[in-house]
Amino acid sequence: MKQTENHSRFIEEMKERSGQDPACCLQCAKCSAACPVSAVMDLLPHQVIRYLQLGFTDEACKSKTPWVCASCFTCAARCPRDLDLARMMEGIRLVALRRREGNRLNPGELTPEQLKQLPQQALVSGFRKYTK
Amino acid sequence: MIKSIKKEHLAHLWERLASNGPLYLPVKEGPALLFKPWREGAAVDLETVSSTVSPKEVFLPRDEVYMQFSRAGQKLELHPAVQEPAGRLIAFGLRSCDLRAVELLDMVFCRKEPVDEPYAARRENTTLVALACGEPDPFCFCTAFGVDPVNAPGADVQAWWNRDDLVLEAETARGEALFTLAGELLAERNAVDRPERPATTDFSLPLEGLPKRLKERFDDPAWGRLYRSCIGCGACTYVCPTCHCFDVQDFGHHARGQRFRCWDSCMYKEFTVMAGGHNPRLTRKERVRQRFLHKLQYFPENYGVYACVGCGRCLRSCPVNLDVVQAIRALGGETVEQR
Amino acid sequence: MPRVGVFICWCGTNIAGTVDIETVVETARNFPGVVHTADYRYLCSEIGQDLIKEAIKNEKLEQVVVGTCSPRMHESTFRKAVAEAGLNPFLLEVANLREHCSWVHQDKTEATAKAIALLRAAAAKAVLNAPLIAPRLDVEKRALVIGGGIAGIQAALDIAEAGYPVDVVEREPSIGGRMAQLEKTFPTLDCAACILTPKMVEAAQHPQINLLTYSEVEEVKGFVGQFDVKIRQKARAIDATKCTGCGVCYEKCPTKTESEFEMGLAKRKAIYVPFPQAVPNVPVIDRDNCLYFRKGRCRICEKECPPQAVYFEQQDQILERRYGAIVVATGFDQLNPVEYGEYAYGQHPDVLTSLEFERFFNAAGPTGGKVVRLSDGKPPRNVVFIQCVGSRDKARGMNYCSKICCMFTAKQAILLKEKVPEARSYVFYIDVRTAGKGYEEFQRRAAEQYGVAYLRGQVGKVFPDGDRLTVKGVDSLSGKTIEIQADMVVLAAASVARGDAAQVGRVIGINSDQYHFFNEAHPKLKPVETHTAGIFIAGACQAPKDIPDSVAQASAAAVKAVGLLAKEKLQGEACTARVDQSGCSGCLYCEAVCPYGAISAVQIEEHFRGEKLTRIVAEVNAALCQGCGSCTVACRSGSINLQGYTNAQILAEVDAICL
Amino acid sequence: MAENNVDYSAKIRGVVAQDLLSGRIDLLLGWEKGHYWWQSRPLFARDQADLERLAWDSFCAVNLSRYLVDELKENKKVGVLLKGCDARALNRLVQDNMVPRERVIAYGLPCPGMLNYAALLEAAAGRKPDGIAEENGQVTVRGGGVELTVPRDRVLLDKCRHCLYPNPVHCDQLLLTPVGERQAPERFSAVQERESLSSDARFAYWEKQLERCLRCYACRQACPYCSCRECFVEQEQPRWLSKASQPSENFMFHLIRAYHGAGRCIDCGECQRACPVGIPLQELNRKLIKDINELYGHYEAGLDPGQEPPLLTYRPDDPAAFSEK
Amino acid sequence: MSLAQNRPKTEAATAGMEAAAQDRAWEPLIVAFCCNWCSYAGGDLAGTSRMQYPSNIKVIRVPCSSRMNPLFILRAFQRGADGVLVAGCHPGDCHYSTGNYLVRRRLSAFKRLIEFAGLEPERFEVRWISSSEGDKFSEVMREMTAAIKALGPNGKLRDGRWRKIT
Repeated sequence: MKQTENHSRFIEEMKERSGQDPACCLQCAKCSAACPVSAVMDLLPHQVIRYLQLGFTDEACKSKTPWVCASCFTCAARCPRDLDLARMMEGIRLVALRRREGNRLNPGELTPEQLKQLPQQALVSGFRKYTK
Repeated sequence: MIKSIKKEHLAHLWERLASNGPLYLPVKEGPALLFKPWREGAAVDLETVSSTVSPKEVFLPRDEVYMQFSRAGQKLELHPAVQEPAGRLIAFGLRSCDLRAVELLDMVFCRKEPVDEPYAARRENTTLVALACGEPDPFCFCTAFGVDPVNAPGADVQAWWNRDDLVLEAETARGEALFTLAGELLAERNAVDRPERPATTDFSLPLEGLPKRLKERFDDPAWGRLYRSCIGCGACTYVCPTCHCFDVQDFGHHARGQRFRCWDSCMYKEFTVMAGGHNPRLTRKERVRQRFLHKLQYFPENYGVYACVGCGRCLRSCPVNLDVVQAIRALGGETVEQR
Repeated sequence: MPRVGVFICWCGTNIAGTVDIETVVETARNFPGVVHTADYRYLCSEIGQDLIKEAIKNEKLEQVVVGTCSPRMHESTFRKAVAEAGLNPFLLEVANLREHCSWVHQDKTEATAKAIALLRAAAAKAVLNAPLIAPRLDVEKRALVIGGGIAGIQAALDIAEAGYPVDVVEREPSIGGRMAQLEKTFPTLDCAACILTPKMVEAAQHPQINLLTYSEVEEVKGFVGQFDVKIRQKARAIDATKCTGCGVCYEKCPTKTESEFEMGLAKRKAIYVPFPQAVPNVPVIDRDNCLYFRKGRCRICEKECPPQAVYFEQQDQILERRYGAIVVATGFDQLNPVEYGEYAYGQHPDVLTSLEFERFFNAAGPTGGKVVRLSDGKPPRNVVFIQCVGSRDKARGMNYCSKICCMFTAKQAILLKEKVPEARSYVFYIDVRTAGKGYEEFQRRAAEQYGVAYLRGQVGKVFPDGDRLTVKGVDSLSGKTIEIQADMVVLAAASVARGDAAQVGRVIGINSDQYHFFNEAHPKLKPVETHTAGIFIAGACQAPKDIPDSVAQASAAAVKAVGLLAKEKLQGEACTARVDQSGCSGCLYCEAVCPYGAISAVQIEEHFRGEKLTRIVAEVNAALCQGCGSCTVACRSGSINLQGYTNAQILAEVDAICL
Repeated sequence: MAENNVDYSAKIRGVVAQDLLSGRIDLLLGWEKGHYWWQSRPLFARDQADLERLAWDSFCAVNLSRYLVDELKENKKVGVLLKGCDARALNRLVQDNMVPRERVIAYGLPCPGMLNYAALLEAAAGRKPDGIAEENGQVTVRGGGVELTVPRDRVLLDKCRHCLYPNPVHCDQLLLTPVGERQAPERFSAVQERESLSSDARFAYWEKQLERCLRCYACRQACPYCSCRECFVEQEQPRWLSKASQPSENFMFHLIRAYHGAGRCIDCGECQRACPVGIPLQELNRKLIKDINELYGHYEAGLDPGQEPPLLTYRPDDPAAFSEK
Repeated sequence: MSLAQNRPKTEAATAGMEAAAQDRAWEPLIVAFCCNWCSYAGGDLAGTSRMQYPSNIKVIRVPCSSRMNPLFILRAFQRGADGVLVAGCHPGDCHYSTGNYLVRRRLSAFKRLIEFAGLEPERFEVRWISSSEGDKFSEVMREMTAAIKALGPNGKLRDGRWRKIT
């Protein structure tokens, strides 16, 4: 694992988008303890932040965690340092999306069935979350 | 020599006259009419009879520097004040009462030794243009003091209105010099009769033998009634054309500074406070009495003429309507007013 | 013009390095009044001071100006020197050529120019200096200690031992404070009562100590050496002189209510002593719960009391006393974690704060010393301790570390193991902080010998699960989420300032920080002093503290107080306000703004037209005046002036600087 | 005033005569006519004959309460006629310990606002008015055989235009019936107008206004809050400022004079009325009233002598007009 | 300078401008009144920590910011100060417990008054600087000097005679 040379630019951009600074995190992991979807994460939320603190931005982006984050804000509510992790994850997603071309989700990939079953809202938020 | 100029051309005349030295004339400043050096766009007002503040400041500025001093270590050094040379002055539009007042000031400052240099210098360099009064102000009572509203002795130029013409008659060489300066702006004109002498308010003041009566009544209880309404401001003395008291003060700091004189008023309790705090004129009673007696008794005794010219400025300006007329009536009559 | 001497200090190269001393001296020579100038390498040195003294004698100087370091540094030094040369010490002015000039500017010409300006201002002020004499103030040789916890008791004992009478004001019916609630103390595990009780008794019996329990301070006026304090002694409804402490009254009392001492985990009577070892051992009738006070009937205690000590008509007493010094030791509270819903505190009987849990170990406690679940009375198998509940919680504006939690948690985990050998403890922590003699060893013992499981992580949720509690947490080191079936959850709730600390601070006249802990005068050099001279602070009212720190600080505060009381007289403020009665119109606006009540109205007589008239003018009590000068601005006529900083002097400084 | 042909002067005379003659008061402060019908001057009445001259009309602008300070040196008990503003002036003086209230009998005169001769002249359109008649809010100016009627508000003194309390407060006896409350006038309009200017424009404005100050101190002498025995202006040690008529000295005088009225000025406008050269001094006073009300809560000086003036007190959470960061 | 040119050509104003014109490298004069217990001490700390700031600021020591008579401030402007700063303890920390609370009211009213008279707001400032804020002390000094430099010399409220005698 090594720091990507432009990791600081990544983090600056993420900070700007989310208004959250990973440096404030104490690594108390209360977020992870509270997270309802931690089970399906490969990294626990506090670990993602840890990677950012250390500048391992690639790991942070490669991780599933930012993408499975449901933005339920439990972490934000629990965090003793007043950090809003949900925003931070959003920040990571946005930066990541703008960095690597192509969206993580394009309409073509969706089968008509899926389109039928999925509620409008889910689609809208899905595209907002996974596309530029 | 008589010349005249149309009302509408006066602006040009002001510009010309102001070209070689300050031209003082009555200018509207807010609600007040003041004698000010003419400046482009000044609201000159030759209609209103008497200015709020008298033109005395042309010769007796509100403050002027005497000398400078500096101190280094334990030694103190005095230097003459850097006096800006008193250039030619023109005072335009003084009324007969103002002219009489100037004469009174002359008596004090330069008719006899010691002569007050700064005053004398300004006076020497000033051309006086008197303006005859038309409709008098309700406050005017100059005639009571023998002032002729349309004829001002001592003026270098006597001016008066003839419908829309301002007619000027040079009385002295200085006056003629002014005509020369004005040049083509003034039109030749044959003699024109001076305007009628208007009737000013006649307060029927018992001026005959007044000083003598007042002298006897120095301790009269009437003073104790008269002064009460006075609030002790200096408005009357500062608008008055004949009041001429001044104070000497220092400006600066302990290392360097200047000594100057500035208007002062016998109405202020500080006027007579002595080093050590004693004040011979303890209350407003003594101060009010002093002011009126100075005008109506002491000055006549010293100079043989009243130091009031009936301009009515104090009647207009006193915030509580206490004035010289009231004083003369209360204490000057055959008998003292009992109220 | 007085004869002025100007002396410039090089301060080695500190001043001379950036300020051209020669130019400064040359210029100073021509300042008004100056008859003598000199400069020296170290003016504050013996030789430097002699330089000044000699000049005063030889040159007959009447005013002295020194250009040196900050007046806050050496003004007193030079005042002394000037005084030794026979001048009044206040005929000295200091120009700050170091801190305010040479140290903050590099350009030599600029620094020199500024030095000259500052010196000119000082000289301009100096020529207007007048001799001043500081009033000498009496010291009331008695101290007041507010708070009867371990810190208060220690401070009182130390002051008393030094031979000065002390009054201790305690809000509760008994002294003892928080420590009395504890079972054992870390890191030695000796019993709190065993070490506290003797001190309580000692305090009670000490001839110099006067305990005012069940009392509160209502007002503090005056100033160092002479604080006038109003103390309300709440009515116990017991005649303490008769009471023998036999305890019949509370045996017989029919009314029960929650015991504060037991953190509401047990009941007490309406007439009660908070705990068995209470000092004084005199009951109190709690009027909110007493049948007689509520309904007007009962009076059983009165009937039963052998010495007839019950006295329902007793009223609050207001005691007014003067003290020379005050020690504030009002202690702390433990945060009520009810707002942390995720921990289920208040929702489940087996979720406790550590202070509540502490009572479980006490033989006289709610469970008679047995550690059992309140829910079913069974001993716990799994106990989860959660650290930093409220502490380090930026989100709730509590950024600080409560300092003692790591240690008392380790202690409780150990005690638990001793009481319930089969029990297992889990501690969720963010960091373990054990700075202190024997502390780290103690904590390690808990982990290594007592098998306490330390998990670096926080708990996200505690929820009831059958008759147990599920604790959902994380071990951040392994990156694993962890679920524990717990029987009890103990919350290390933050130590917080007393709920009314800010208000109390206002009454006493000391200020507090954003968490309402009282402020020390200087974080390093004046840890027990406050900004108000003569008032000192000790214990957890200043910041979270363990017992040793509180005791140490208490003794420190005591020494400060004793040092003050030992003084024959106190030097008052010399630069005080003064009224020119001739100009004073008696509007007394000055009185309204004076923070010290130093200004009062007096009637003077004067003659007017031969008659005697009386009128009101202001008068300054120089002993009370501290010289802030607020009055001089409230006075429109400038009739009240501040000596040493007169209107004329400040104007002279302004003029000089603007030259 | 002789509105609706009721001689109020006689009414007032009747009441105060009893007190004066019965010795309840040694002196009555009232008004009498001056040289002209548009002039009134203070009356110091000691007996019936004096009282005959007492005249209450639309020109009794002079505030009488300030005279109490001196008159109480020579009299045990003084009665004084007070308009709305004068009554608050009395409270001001009482609050400043200049006047022992118990030695004053305050007779309140509800005041419809006093008239301005200059304004009447304008209304008379060039003719010299030789008298007026008033009837329900209208003023009829007689002059040169012609009569012109104008609404009263148009010919009021400046000081009366924005009067909030025409009815006297805290009087011992209210003579005449209270006048109706006037609709809240925008007394700060002039101030706001000035505030909207640029700094330089404001400075130019004030420099022009203050340039003509004579330093006669009429403003100070007429003012109920300028109650000092010794004004900073005249102090020798230190010399705060000199009598020299310098722009900066004039600024110094007027700014500090206004500042000394901060939280104390009752906004009676006597300063402006007394000024012989018509400097808009009330603007400075009102600026302070406005700001202090905005920053530290509404306060009306002279209404309640018990209330602490705003600059003598504080709240820990006060706002500031400067950055507190 | 440009600002100075826009100013009304009053006697006082021009005085300031000429002064500036004569001396190309015009430097503003700023008088700072610091309370002895907090701000002056803050200045000392700035010194001991060698925090550099412009030498334009000259400090006058007063016991408490509540000693600040507005007359002192006007006097400074009369005598040619281009800016005036009053600094005191933070509210609540006043050595005399309530002084700066009163100052906040007094000087807020006064600041608005002189701004009403035409003075630029930047020219008169009040700041709370504690004895531990050496950094803030120097920062304020830098800021204020910069702000006044941007404004140019002050002629307003200035006494024309002062330059003549000095």
